[in-house]
Amino acid sequence: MQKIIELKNLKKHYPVLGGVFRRQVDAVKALDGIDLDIYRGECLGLVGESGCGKTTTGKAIVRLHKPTEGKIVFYPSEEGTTAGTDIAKIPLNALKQLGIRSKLQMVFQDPTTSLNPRMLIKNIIAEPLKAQHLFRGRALEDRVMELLNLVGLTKDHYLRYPHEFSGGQRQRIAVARAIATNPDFLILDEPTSALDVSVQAQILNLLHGLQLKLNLTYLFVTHHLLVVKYISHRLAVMYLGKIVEIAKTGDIFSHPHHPYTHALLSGIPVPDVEHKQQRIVLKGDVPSPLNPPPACRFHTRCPFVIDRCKTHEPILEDIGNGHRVACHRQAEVEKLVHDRFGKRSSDNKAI
Amino acid sequence: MNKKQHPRIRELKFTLSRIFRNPSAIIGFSLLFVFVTVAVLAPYIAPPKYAHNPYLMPHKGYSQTPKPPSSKNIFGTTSGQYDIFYGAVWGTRTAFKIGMFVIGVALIIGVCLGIISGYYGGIIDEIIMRVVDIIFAVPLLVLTMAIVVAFGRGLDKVMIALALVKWRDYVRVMRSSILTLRELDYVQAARVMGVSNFTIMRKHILPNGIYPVLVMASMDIGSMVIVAAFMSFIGLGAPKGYADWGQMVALARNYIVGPVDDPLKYWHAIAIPGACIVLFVLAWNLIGDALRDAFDPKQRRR
Amino acid sequence: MSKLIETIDLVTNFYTHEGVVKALDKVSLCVDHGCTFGLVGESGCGKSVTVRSMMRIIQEPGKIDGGKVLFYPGNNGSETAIDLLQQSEATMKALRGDKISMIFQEPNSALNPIMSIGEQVAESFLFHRKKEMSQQILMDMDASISKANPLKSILKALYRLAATRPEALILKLFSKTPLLKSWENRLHKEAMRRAVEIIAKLSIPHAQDIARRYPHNLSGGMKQRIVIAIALACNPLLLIADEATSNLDVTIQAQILDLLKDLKQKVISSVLLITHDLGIVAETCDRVGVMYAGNLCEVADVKDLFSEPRHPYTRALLNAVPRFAHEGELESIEGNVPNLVNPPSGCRFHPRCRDAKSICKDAFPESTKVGNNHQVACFLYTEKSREKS
Amino acid sequence: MTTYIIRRFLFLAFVLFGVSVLIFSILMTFSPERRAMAYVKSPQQVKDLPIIVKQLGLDDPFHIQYFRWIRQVSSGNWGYSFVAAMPVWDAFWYYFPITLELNLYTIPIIIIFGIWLGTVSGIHRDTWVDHSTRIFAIIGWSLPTFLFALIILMFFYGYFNVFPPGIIDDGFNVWIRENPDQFKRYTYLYTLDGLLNGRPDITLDAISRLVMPVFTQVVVVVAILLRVMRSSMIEEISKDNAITALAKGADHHTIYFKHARKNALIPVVTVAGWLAAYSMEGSIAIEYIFNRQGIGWWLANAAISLDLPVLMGICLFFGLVYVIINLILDILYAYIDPRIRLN
Repeated sequence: MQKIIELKNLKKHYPVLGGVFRRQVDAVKALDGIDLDIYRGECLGLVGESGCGKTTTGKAIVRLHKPTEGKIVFYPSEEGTTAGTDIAKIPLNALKQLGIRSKLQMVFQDPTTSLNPRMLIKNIIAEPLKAQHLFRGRALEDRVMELLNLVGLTKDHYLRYPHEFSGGQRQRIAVARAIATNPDFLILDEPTSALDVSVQAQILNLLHGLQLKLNLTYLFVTHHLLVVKYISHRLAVMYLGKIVEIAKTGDIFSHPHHPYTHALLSGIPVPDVEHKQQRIVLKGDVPSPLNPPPACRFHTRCPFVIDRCKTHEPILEDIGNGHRVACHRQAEVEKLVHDRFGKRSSDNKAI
Repeated sequence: MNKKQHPRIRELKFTLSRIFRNPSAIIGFSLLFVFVTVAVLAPYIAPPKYAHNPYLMPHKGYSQTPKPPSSKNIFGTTSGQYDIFYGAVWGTRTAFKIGMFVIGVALIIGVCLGIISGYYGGIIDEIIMRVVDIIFAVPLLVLTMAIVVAFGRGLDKVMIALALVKWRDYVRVMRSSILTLRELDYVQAARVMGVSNFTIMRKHILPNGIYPVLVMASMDIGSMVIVAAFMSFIGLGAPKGYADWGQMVALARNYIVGPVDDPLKYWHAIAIPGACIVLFVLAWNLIGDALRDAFDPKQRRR
Repeated sequence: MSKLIETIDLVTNFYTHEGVVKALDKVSLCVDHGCTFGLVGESGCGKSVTVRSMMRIIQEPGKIDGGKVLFYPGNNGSETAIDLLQQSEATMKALRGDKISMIFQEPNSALNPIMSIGEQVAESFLFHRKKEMSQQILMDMDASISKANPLKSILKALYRLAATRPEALILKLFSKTPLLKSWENRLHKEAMRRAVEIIAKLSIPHAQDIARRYPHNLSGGMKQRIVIAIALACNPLLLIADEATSNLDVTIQAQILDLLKDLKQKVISSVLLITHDLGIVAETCDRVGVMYAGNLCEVADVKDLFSEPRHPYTRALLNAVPRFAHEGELESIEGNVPNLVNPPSGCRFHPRCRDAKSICKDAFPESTKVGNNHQVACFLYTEKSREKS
Repeated sequence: MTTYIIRRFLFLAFVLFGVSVLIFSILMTFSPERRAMAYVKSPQQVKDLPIIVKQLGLDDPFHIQYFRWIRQVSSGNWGYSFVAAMPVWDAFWYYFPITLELNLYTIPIIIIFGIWLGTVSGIHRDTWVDHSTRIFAIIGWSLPTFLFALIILMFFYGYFNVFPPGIIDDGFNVWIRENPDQFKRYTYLYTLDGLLNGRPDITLDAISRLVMPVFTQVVVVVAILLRVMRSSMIEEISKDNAITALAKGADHHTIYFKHARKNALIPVVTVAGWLAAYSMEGSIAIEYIFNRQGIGWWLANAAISLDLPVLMGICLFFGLVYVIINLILDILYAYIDPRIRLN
């Protein structure tokens, strides 16, 4: 498999101003050294709680944020022969001129705010095409119509304003806009969390279909593990600006190796009455990214903390089959969880 | 909903229906309509006596005592025998001139600086906003007076001075509405799509952020006319005999108290130009009030 | 089990400029003593409006236009029912926060930003426990061995009055006048003591310190605990939790759900839980009501609902929810949630229903019993429709 | 909290400095000769203008003149006022108490009345109370101060012959000037001094002449405060914490006056600074029409006769007032809002 995006030690620190003269006194470490490879044609799920830096990662890749440090390497060609370009530091104009802008697109969380309320649908979808000077005149109109059909909307919807649509339809429009320039890579920033359950499935299915049809690569950012399960091939779990575990989706669900992943999985309320398992309830709140705990960042809340966790930072280690975990006790975690909290749901396939 | 109509017309109709749901909008726009008609038809309603300068009020005689309404001067005459009716009609044009010019110039400066300051931020923002802070520290009337004194008297100087001070309000309002807009998803989406900064400002930020400024501006047209009238009243604005409501009030100032047996004898000399000012300002304030309700984002559907 | 609160054909409308939003159309549900009732549905289906109508805290431009809300405060059955919609505002005021209390979705906006946490919790006691607290203060004053002075005897008299007739005019007069209102100081102190006590009860560390803080320097989960503390201050008969965890992170949500479960066993008798998350319902509730577009579609025991959903909407919803065991594509419900200004005629779900028949368009399906404690409002299960088909 | 206050203090010092530069730039638009006129005290000196220009260095570069000017200004040398026929500094202290007295009565009335009316119409939204305050506000906002003052004067003084213009009766004025030992000017406010000297008749006369100016000012200015208070009250009432309080068992009175009002005051504090400036500005027209020799009257007359040093001095004075008021408001703000106080 070829890489399409490679993040190398990506950092994003937001300055905190203080004092009489508003100098920088501290920094919010939203991303603190992310290493991540995304392969062409896959869907990578990025999961974590609010404030863990998952959205920041997505926005850094499309350069809505300028990274503080690190590299974002983009491999443009299909064949994988050409070398990648580091887009972390290059100016935005150059990004557009190199043709990378049109290859990296994004779908935002809330379709009510991501569509300009004073623009017609046709103009909203045509905007990226105009900005990249890809089509004009009649061809532009045809392309917009084609995109509308692609996301399951019709000619009727062409001349309307966003407020005339329901949430699900608006998200379809946002997707149409994102795929307008034939991108290779889409960042989906919680595309379904503002939608109702009955509509959520529609959008997930649409996204899945589009991926196959247009050979897209997705980075699916979400806080809901179950939603991403349907669409992603691999999952990365983030905690406080770090990736703590990354593996194939099936492996994460059946054999999680990080205690935090265990807690996340067990924290999701399951819509099955027979399903009874003891929940792993983490103590306390997520620490502030302003002063993240030293060494392993999870040690303040981890039920299996040992002294080593407070002094040495675990690195993301490969434990085979592309499964990488950052935990000192990863080998014994499964047993520890079983002993303390009982049998895990993932073991019995019955439910 | 009629689908045949172009959506923009449909939207416009909807907005208008929202505005005119409010009774104050109906009163305000009717008043404004009357004033516009009077201003446009001024040469026919009150034919000018001096062709070279129609704004000069005609007067027969120099008597200081105002005269009550008669068949010759239907609103009577004010001190110096200037015809009040003529002054009231042509004063409408003066009022529009003042309001439109001052607010127009102030809006252009204020909105441009506000957008630049809010969108780019950083050092440009810092400089613009600190300048605005400084200008804010001196009240409008006082600063305008100082500038008029520096430039010399005259209505045109008053207008320029007001415009030079008034823009400060619009910068602040525009900037604060842009600061919220800038973080909105659709602006970020446009950035991801590679839309240029200029287009983002023109298509996304301006159409969505200008409404608070417009509401404010419509109310300010009235208040600018008040300030200009006061300047004319104390003698810094329009020259003597110029058709300006403030000037006409000033002419009648010494006659607010009539003779002992009839203390309200000269009421018309103050009340008529005064009523013109009040109604003109009221029209704009009612319109502004209605627009504020209509554009209130909290009341917009969905 | 005996009933605790019951709504009968509750109708609530919102009179907006765009038209009348028919938010609730004949909602009838019943919560029993000791039961956890879950009300599920998508956003805008009227869950919140239902409970707000029950507490009569619907805000402008909403109006309750019909129906009954029967409340059975006694433990022994229906003879003592009162219709909350007929009660005076004063009675409602005494009930709210005392017998029935509520937790809101957004802990950030539910707390007043400029009042300290302690003050906000203490308010509950000041509203509902004045008598009791005055008595306690009197006892404390009697017990303390300090010299009697005239000031103290006046204070005592006031507290004695407060313990018997808290609505007395003279007390109001005293409380409204500057300087004189300081007689209440002991009352405030006592309320504050109780507030700290209840905060500590909810396993919040450093309760004393937290009580002195302001909402802005607490985390979301902590704020939600405080909101729960306020709701539980007076040991209510019914706790209404309106999406109490949906804005929280998964791990914090787990903490709060655990806390609620724990409290349910120890303190609260009944819970009315509103959520859009079927998972939470499955885990915590005994009985479930499913709402769609202002209608109550189905009410059943939780096991029956998940094993044998009857209403087409419930079935579709259960299939659309992502699960652990599920493989392949998710099923979706076609179409969109209707606009309630012009809701579909008849059964409001019929435009999206796979089993829709012509009758669904014309008539409103009455709720029918389909099993033990299982009620469905759908023509698939009524006699009428069986005859026709 | 201390950093907050220090920050605000530094900022306001900067504003004051900026105002002085601004005023000086306006001053510099005049030719050096015109500016030299400010130092001329008699017609005979006019022919010596070029010498004065040289002497005072009025054609030096901007920054040198600016710092010289600042040094003069800070030592109390503000130039000479033709209108007052005395140095600007002395004239200022002569006129200032009159304006202060007017605003001392006006501002509290505006604040109390405005907050009260705003609260009431916010609570009773869309009832007749709300509609009538709305109409009152729009009319007040549309009335030019000077015109309203004239009409008031026309009716009350002209027709009913009550509430005369001026500061104090001429007879009293002459008597006070001739008997400085019997009437001590403790505060320079006639209403107070009259009481302190045991002359309630003087106080009464001063008050009767204050009624109309205060009334005019209140009607025109209160409208703004009222509307801001109303809309922020409406917003607070519909917020979730008000509903939470309702669900707790609070009655509406408690919600309005304990929960909502204090929150609603926060945005009001921000407009209050502007309001005070507006109120000072309003006193120009009022003093001019009611013939009260205060700062506003002086300014208007100075503007008419192009008395430049007065205009500059008063601009600086207003800048200072703005800065002081804002400092007070900043502290008030921190007092009301714990989010500022505790961060």
